[in-house]
Amino acid sequence: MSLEIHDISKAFGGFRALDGVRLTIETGSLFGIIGPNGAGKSTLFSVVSGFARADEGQIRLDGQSLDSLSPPARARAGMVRTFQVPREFRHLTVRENLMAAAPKQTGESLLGLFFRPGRVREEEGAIAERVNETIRFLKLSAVADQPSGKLSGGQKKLLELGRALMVEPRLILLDEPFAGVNPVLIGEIMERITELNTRGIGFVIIEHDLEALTRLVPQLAVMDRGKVLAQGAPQAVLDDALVREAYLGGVS
Amino acid sequence: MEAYFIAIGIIALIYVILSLGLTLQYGLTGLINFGHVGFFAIGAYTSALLALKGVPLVLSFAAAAALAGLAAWPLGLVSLRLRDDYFAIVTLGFSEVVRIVITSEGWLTNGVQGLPGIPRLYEGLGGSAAQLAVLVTVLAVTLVGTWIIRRIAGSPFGRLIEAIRDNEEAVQALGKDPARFKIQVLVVGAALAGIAGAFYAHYITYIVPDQFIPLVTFYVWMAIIMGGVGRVSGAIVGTAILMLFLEGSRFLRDIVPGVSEVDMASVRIGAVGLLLVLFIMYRPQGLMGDYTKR
Amino acid sequence: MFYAQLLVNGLVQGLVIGLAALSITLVFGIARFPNAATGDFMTFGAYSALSAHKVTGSIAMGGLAAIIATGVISLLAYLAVFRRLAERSVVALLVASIGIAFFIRAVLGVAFGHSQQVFQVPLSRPYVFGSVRITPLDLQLALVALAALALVFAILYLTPIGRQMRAVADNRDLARVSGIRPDRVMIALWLLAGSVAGIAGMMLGIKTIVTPEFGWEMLLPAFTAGILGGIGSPVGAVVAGLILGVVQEVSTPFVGFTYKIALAFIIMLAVLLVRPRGLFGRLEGAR
Amino acid sequence: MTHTRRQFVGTIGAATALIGAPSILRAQAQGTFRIGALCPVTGSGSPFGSGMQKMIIAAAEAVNAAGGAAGRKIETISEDTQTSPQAAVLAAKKLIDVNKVQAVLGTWSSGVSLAVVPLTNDANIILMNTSGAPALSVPPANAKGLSYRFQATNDRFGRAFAEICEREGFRRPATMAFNNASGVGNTEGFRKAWEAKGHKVVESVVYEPNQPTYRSELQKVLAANPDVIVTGSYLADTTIIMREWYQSGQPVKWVMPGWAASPELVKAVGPDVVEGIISVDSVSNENALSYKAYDEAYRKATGQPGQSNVYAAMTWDMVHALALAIEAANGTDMAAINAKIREVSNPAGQQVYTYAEAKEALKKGKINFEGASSVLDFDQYGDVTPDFGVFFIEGGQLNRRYVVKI
Repeated sequence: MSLEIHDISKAFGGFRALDGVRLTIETGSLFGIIGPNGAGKSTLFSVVSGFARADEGQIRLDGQSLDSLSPPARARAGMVRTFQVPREFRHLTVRENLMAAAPKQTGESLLGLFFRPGRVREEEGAIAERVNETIRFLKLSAVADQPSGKLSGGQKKLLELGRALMVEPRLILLDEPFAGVNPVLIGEIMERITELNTRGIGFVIIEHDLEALTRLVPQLAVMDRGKVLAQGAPQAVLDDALVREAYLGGVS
Repeated sequence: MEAYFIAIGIIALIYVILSLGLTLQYGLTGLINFGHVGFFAIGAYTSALLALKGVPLVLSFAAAAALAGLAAWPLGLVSLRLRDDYFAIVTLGFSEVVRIVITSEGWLTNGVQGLPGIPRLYEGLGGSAAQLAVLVTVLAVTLVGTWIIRRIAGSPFGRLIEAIRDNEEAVQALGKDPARFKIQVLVVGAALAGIAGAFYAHYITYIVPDQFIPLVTFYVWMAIIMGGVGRVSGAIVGTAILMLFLEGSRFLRDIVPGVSEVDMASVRIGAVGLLLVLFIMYRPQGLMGDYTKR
Repeated sequence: MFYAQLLVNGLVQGLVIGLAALSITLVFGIARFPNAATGDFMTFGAYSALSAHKVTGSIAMGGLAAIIATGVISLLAYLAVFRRLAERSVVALLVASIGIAFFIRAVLGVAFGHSQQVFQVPLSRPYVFGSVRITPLDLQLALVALAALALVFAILYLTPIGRQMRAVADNRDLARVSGIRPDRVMIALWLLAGSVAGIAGMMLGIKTIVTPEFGWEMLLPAFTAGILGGIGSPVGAVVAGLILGVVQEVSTPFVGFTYKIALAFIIMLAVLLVRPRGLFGRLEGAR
Repeated sequence: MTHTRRQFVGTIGAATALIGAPSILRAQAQGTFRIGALCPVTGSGSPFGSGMQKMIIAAAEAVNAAGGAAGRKIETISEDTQTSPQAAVLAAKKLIDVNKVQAVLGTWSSGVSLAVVPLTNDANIILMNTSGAPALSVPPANAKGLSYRFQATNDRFGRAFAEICEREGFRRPATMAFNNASGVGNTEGFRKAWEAKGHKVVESVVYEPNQPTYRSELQKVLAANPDVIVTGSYLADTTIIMREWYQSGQPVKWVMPGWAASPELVKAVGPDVVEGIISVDSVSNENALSYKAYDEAYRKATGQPGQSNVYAAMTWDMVHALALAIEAANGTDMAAINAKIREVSNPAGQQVYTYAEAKEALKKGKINFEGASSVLDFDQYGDVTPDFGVFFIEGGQLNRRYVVKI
């Protein structure tokens, strides 16, 4: 069971953002991707989650081809992404943000809303229950009924994680979960991720913060200029000469 | 005196129905629909033409809502591929195309000659009783419309369209297709506009393409901006202010002599413009507050 | 030959639309909203030119008056309203510009009345090439449009402020970080956009008649051309104006004189669906 | 929030006071007859609307100066239709219900008249309009016979055009019409009448308002090589078309309605361009005393010649016909007044031209009021049946050559 990224290429104008990227990631694992700015990490996420179309290559999740699927369909297939800059629904409260993310709601169809009000009410109760759980789990209780636009950067990252969880995915793609987050909260987020992973949810994490990432993931890949340079256990990867050249700016 | 107020009430309520649709589309979903008058026109002509052929008014109203809603469907598909501001211009263009088609297809719509003698509602009652009955009917429809919009706003559906307004890509990332919601929202808003159009046609009894110009759309926008975007109460209060303003200026001239009728028209449009600018600058949330402060 | 003449007619119509679209595309590209007051800026320019022409009897003076007065009005609109709304949504700016449009129209209505006014310029017979007729006014219009375009280009590409304007158009945040003072850029932009609208209004006024409403009526075609050409692309605006004008006129034998107006929107929609950034637009980053 | 609500309630209160006030100020005074001057002061009718309104007021003053009608003064309340049916309906409701007018005068476009006539019918009061649409003549619009039309119908205009073309020996007419009810109505009326004479129209073009150029439209018409172009046009579009036609250099004659081929047109494009245009007007009465009185009043009110606004002459006549009917009925009973309108306007009877004169003559016997806009005779539908003056523009002047009777 894995996410297979097969020879993906993507160019913007003349610039090759992704150049034959090939990765296989176990669905239930914790996997990191590092690389300097412009290495193509976020572009890779966009292509994998369907927000950008690859010029070449295929993507499969647990054997199912995702290539013809729209972004929402890919999310429904069990793989949810977050964004580098948090995209909270800023006029909705934290609670509403989370409730909006719950899948398969009868009340999200106008027919269901007006013709099956009983069922809608029932579902809302169940969703509210799950949302409460998620809020407790993420320790967001204090801000649960605040408009999410007013949260701090770290809280927004947690909220995005929470929203992703509400979709009940097998795999979550986290785009720089620690960027701009204060160190205390970083520890918090890492704990949550580890705990979720033990429950069987896989994570692919893009991160700039090398140190934090090496503490968190047992496996990582290094990208530079649209290519995967190396892949493996953190220490082994960091020792790779190519990686040191590219990523650490040739400090030897 | 009261007949005049009933007349104002009917026209005002027709505008409320229009602004309810826009509240759903723009206030809640963030769709900048600048072509509202197009659906209004489709509703007006559908109901008028059917009624003139002898179709019972209940059916002609239903057809007006259905056809206007149906016309919104393709726009919903287009909306997914366009930036917000482009969508605004495209919808504006759509309403002009509707007007041009009505103008040109004279075999159906009688073109620029317009459709005279559209049957009135409750013709049998006669006189002021009929007027009152019309008012009550429009009021009832407005209340139902208000209830529907409120119900939508407070539902999982409403939550999701607000999420779309705040960030469409995030909604996609959560496995939900914004297209489906946007289309439904456009269709519901357009159907409401279609019903408003039907009321308009059967009240004025004569319709002609140049009644359906973009100015009507702008009036509705003014109403929701003055009232407070995204709030049902805002739509109602904003429309009330707009009517008070447009009609009140008649009396202003009765009281304050010396302003010529020509200048009055300029003064009226100038004041509308000034009011709009002032609202946008100093009270962007409108009188009733906007969605950020519910 | 019939079509050659229609082509010329379309080009003339397109130049008028293109000039108005030029003003729209500058604002849309740099201040990032569709300025619905552009039409009434044009009206303002036409009345300014008309007044100056009446007093001095010179069309050149009229043009100068249109450029200066409309530039100033446009700048005032920015300073009084748009500047304070810079951080607000597109809709807020759009609606405010509609408000300003109404206000200008009202003031012009009170000041000049509602009767039509015309530029008293002598009519001259056309030049005849084969069976195609081109009037001196057409050529003047073309020259003015080209001059305006050249001027806009010179300002955008040869002056420091123009480079800054382009930088702001590309990426406002980046421009700010690199030390560009957005206020100066915006002042230059609004002066320029107003002047272009003013001269467009005068040319339209000379071709047709002037009433307080006449500029507003040009707004929709001009928006269409601006979007079709690609927002922020001066060449795109003028070329799109020409394309719209030509397509509309050359199509009239087939679709008639009413549907030709609808045709403009349909072309715009079709182009947007295939090429969302317009004909000459740059690739825009993710929103 | 509560603060805002309070403010808002305050606004409502103030506005209610505002709306309530005039009804108190305007409590029905004894001895007046109220009329509503409902004219297109703004919108597409604005070139005519304010002049029309001023002439209603001026005519009412003339009536009052002569001692009023049936012992009552005429009181005028003005409203703007904005040339929009919706605004007109509300304005008419206000006139009828708040100001309690007993007649509405001066609606201009057919759209407005058709929207207002159900209201005046409901209130059992008279509507006098200057619209061209045929639908106004018959039920449901004129079911009660309370509606009077002071403008020749589009069909009549068309027939006049056809008569003129025949008389002038034109063989190959083409038409150009502004795309609205009246513009198209005129040229379609012409086509019907012309084809009834066994001829053909070589080309017809309908054009849209507010275009920057009409060259392609002109090109299409001229390509058919017509010897005359008959238009259903207005001043603004005609101005543009005339310039572009002149620059095309192709010779052709023009027959136009008088409101388009007016002194303003001459002023706008210069006498060279419009030389030889045939301008057709239902104002055939400019030698009548009533026209002189109107022209004087119009010049006084607007500084323009009366000829520049045919509709103002019509509204002038409206007040006269109505006031004379009131005088003849000797009271304000609407049915009685309505019955007298034709009686005071149509032959036979002593021909009279001013209100004072007519009032005197009425004491002696039957009168026939001859208006400023036409001889003012109404047919069974309440439509005037004017003769048409045929003017040729020569050296910048409109000279009447002859009169066409339909």
